Amino acid sequence: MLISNLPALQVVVPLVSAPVCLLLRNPRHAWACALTISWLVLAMAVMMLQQVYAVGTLSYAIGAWATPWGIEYRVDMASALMILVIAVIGAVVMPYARRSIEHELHHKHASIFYACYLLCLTGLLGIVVTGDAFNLFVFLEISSLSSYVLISLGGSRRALTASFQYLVMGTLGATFILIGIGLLYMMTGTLNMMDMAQRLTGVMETRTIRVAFAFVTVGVSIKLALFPLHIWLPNAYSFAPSVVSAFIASTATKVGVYVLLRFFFTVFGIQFSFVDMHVGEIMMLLAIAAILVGSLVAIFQNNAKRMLAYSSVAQIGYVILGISLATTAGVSAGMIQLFNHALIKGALFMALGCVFLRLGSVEIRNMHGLARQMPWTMAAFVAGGLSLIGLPLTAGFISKWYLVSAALTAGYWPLAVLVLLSSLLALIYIWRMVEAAYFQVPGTAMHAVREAPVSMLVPTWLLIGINLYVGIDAGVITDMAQQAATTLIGQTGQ
Amino acid sequence: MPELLGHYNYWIVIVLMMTGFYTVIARPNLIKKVIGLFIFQTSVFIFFISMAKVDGGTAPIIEAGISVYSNPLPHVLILTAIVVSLATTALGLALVVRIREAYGTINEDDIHVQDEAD
Amino acid sequence: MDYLIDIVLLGLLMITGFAIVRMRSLLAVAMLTSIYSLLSASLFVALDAVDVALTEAAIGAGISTILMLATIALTSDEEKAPRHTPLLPLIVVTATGAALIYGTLDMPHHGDPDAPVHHHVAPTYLHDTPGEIGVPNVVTSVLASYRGYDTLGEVTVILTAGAGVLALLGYRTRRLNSRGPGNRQLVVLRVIAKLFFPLILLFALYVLFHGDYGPGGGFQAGVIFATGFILYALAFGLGNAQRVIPHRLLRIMAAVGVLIYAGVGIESMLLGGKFLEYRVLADDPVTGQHLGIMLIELGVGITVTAVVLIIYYGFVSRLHARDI
Amino acid sequence: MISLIADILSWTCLLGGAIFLLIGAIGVLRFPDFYSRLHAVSICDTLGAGLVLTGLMLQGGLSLVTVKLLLMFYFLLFTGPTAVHALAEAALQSKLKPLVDEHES
Repeated sequence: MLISNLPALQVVVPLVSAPVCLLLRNPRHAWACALTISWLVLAMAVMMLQQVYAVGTLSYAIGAWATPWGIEYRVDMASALMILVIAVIGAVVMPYARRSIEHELHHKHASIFYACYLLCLTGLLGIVVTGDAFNLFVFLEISSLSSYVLISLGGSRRALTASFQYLVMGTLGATFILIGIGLLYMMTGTLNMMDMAQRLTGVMETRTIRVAFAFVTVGVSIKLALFPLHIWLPNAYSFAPSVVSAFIASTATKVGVYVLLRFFFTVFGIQFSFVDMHVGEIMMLLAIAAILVGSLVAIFQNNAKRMLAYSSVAQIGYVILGISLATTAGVSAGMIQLFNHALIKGALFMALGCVFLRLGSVEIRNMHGLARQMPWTMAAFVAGGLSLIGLPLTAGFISKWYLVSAALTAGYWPLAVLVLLSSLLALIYIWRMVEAAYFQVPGTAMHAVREAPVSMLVPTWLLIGINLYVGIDAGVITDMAQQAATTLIGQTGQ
Repeated sequence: MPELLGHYNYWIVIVLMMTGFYTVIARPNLIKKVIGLFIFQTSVFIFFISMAKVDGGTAPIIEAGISVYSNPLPHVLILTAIVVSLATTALGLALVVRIREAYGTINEDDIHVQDEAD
Repeated sequence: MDYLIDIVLLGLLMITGFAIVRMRSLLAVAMLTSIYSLLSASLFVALDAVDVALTEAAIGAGISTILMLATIALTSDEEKAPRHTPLLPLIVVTATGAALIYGTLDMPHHGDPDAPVHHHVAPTYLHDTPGEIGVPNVVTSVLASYRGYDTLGEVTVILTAGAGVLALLGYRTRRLNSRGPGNRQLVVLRVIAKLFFPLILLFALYVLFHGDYGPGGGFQAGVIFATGFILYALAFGLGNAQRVIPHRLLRIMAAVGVLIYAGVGIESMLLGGKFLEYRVLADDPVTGQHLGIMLIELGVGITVTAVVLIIYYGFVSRLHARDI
Repeated sequence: MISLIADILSWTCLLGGAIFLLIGAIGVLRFPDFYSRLHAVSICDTLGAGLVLTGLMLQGGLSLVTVKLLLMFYFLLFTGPTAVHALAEAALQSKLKPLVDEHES
């Protein structure tokens, strides 16, 4: 029963536990509930991955209604990989959350926080597992609404405006996607994505489908914070509670990328998306702009969280750059970067959460000499930073390596130069932190600062550990990413 | 006549959508923004329901002696979407209330000025 | 004739929409928004979407308007003129609108029975519902059974909104005025509220259980149920409404509704079916479908009632706390 | 024959109702202050809506629809005046003075 219902359980288990969490008044109990569920989700994600390896794409008909009449859950390699990313981050963030939340949130908000976290997890997993276009919209809204709540729980008043800005832009994006899905449904008469792809072949030439493509692309681009539409992201990441920054920064935008991949490759097909609509060229330009602008702006930030947020804009640029090549190598480079960046950004934001717990601030000028007081935290930050820059033996190196070689194979050598150049920029902004923490004389207030608690350090270092492991033995990840890319691109043949 | 006006319904709905969209992005007042979102979403609902209409059909409730029904599927989708729009509106307005308490204003430009001063 | 009604309603919608953009008094804008919603509900009736019309009227014109009015009361009524000329927004909006109009050119005509929408998935619902589900209202059968999972998602969305408002506005019991506003002025309102309160609840139950046969269902019923309590709170003060249906209970109800819904799905898995496969719930598949739909509609109704009231209490308790 | 009479009666009611609604609307626009406008509004609720509903009942004949229309009529009879009363009360409480002719006072 467990195995056959796995795709449904993957989403339903966190969904059911969210209202339970809301009922638990004691923050400890709510936390324990969220923790157990996160680990359960991870266990299921691993089982699902094994299943996909063993039998190929899984299809699950909810309510036993045959597709396209009912809603289908469909798990292929790309979705299994995404589920794994989300589940790993969720499982690592939760043990970390208890101390951080006790410190940053009023205790009466704690159970609401954990409930919203579980809802966000549900939404993100639902988006990835579903094979139905409208169901995707519903779960997108679950994840978005819960992340607005999570961000607004950040202590300062600017968290409120950040959340409101995200709400307005996110809802506009979701409505654009809804219009796109409506147009697609109008021309095909179906909502199931595989069925839609088949029926689209007859109406590919119509102007309606082109507009549908444009609307879906713009809507999803808002969600994944592609360059000119990224303005909600820096505020949202900077003012959210630390746990939320770590969780959302490493999952939400990634899921946006996944949705984009689904629509480009599975629904519209590579021929239409990249040859007829020239989305590859547009995406490449935007990605280059994102990488340069994001990295440059990050250098001038005084708030470390804001700096990482702008760096995220740049890193999303790398992912999109890989995808815009529209080759198997490019897409798998994008997927590798997606996985690695989730690990790196999660670890970096968690390290900053430790800093915030002890220091009460993440302004770089307050961190002078911090490394002496919090050696483990700062070491984790440096290790994550090196990975962000892309030094050999870190996960960041692997993704940049694959990206550069994909660009070279596709004949775009300037892109390789761009990647190297932006690594230099990353070096500069990471160096600013290192310089402040290691080489500046600490102020008198600094002596009272202690190392972060073990319950927060261990999860942070766990992510760093995975990071370094991937840097040394990348085989597992690259294998999965290549399979995922082949599945995605292979579907276009139909 | 129908040839010319076959899309009149959609065109008006598009104008309505853009009215809401404009209100969201051009008005600095936060309540006005939420209202703009509401108008935008409601207009998209009209768009969906318009595509479900079949000439000469009736509401999709099966009755003896009736053979032409309008398409029930967009109705179902929009029922879901209406509830989503209520959720967004409620959350947006709650945020507006809190922002007003924290900043003393609900004008985006004024909030921006205060944020810069921080 | 049909087209005439269409055109008139769309024209009125356009006028209302432009007025909403132009007006500066937010109170007037909120009322116009309510009118906009009511007009679109009328248009939905003209377009045969009776279920949607009922929901739009209850949620769009009813609850949303109440929330907007409460927000305006808590903030301010006047909108300042924007500082810069809205050139960029105008360009963006024009471009988007032009793109959409370009997209309409290849669309099937409005009301065209040969459109692809009416030929692939939808006819099966109309054809199979009587035999497979056994309810005449096809919208209910698709909503609750064929695409029941979307509806579970929708209940989850509303739960999220409830949790969000709880986190943002909380609920202030301490300084609540239990007597409500001045007694003498409200005599008429109170008598009428007393008269109508049970009727509204009765109507909500009718909408809930009659949803299989006519327009209606869990959402609409939940909203109407909540409206009854809102009327009660308006006439007798929030303190008294709080005594009838306490805030703590609402939080439990909101969670329980979702659990009932998901519980039906899990039960069907335990009985050897797929998630939300109602037909395994009873010996006879059609009875199973009936049972499943009834239970999930109940779950939806409970959650929606609770969340709408949580949201209302959240806004209004702030209003009280500020007045005193 | 009966149906013809019913049709004529119902259309008379519908048209009459429409005219009263129009009058009410004009009144709201033209009257000088809040309280007199309320006076104009109330005609829409009672005569306007009442006549339209009666006309529709005549169209519906003896059926479930007519019962529902009757219920609506009953609802409107209660809610209309209550709403207007509540509005006037609220206006009075917020110290809105009725407009009085200067010469007479």
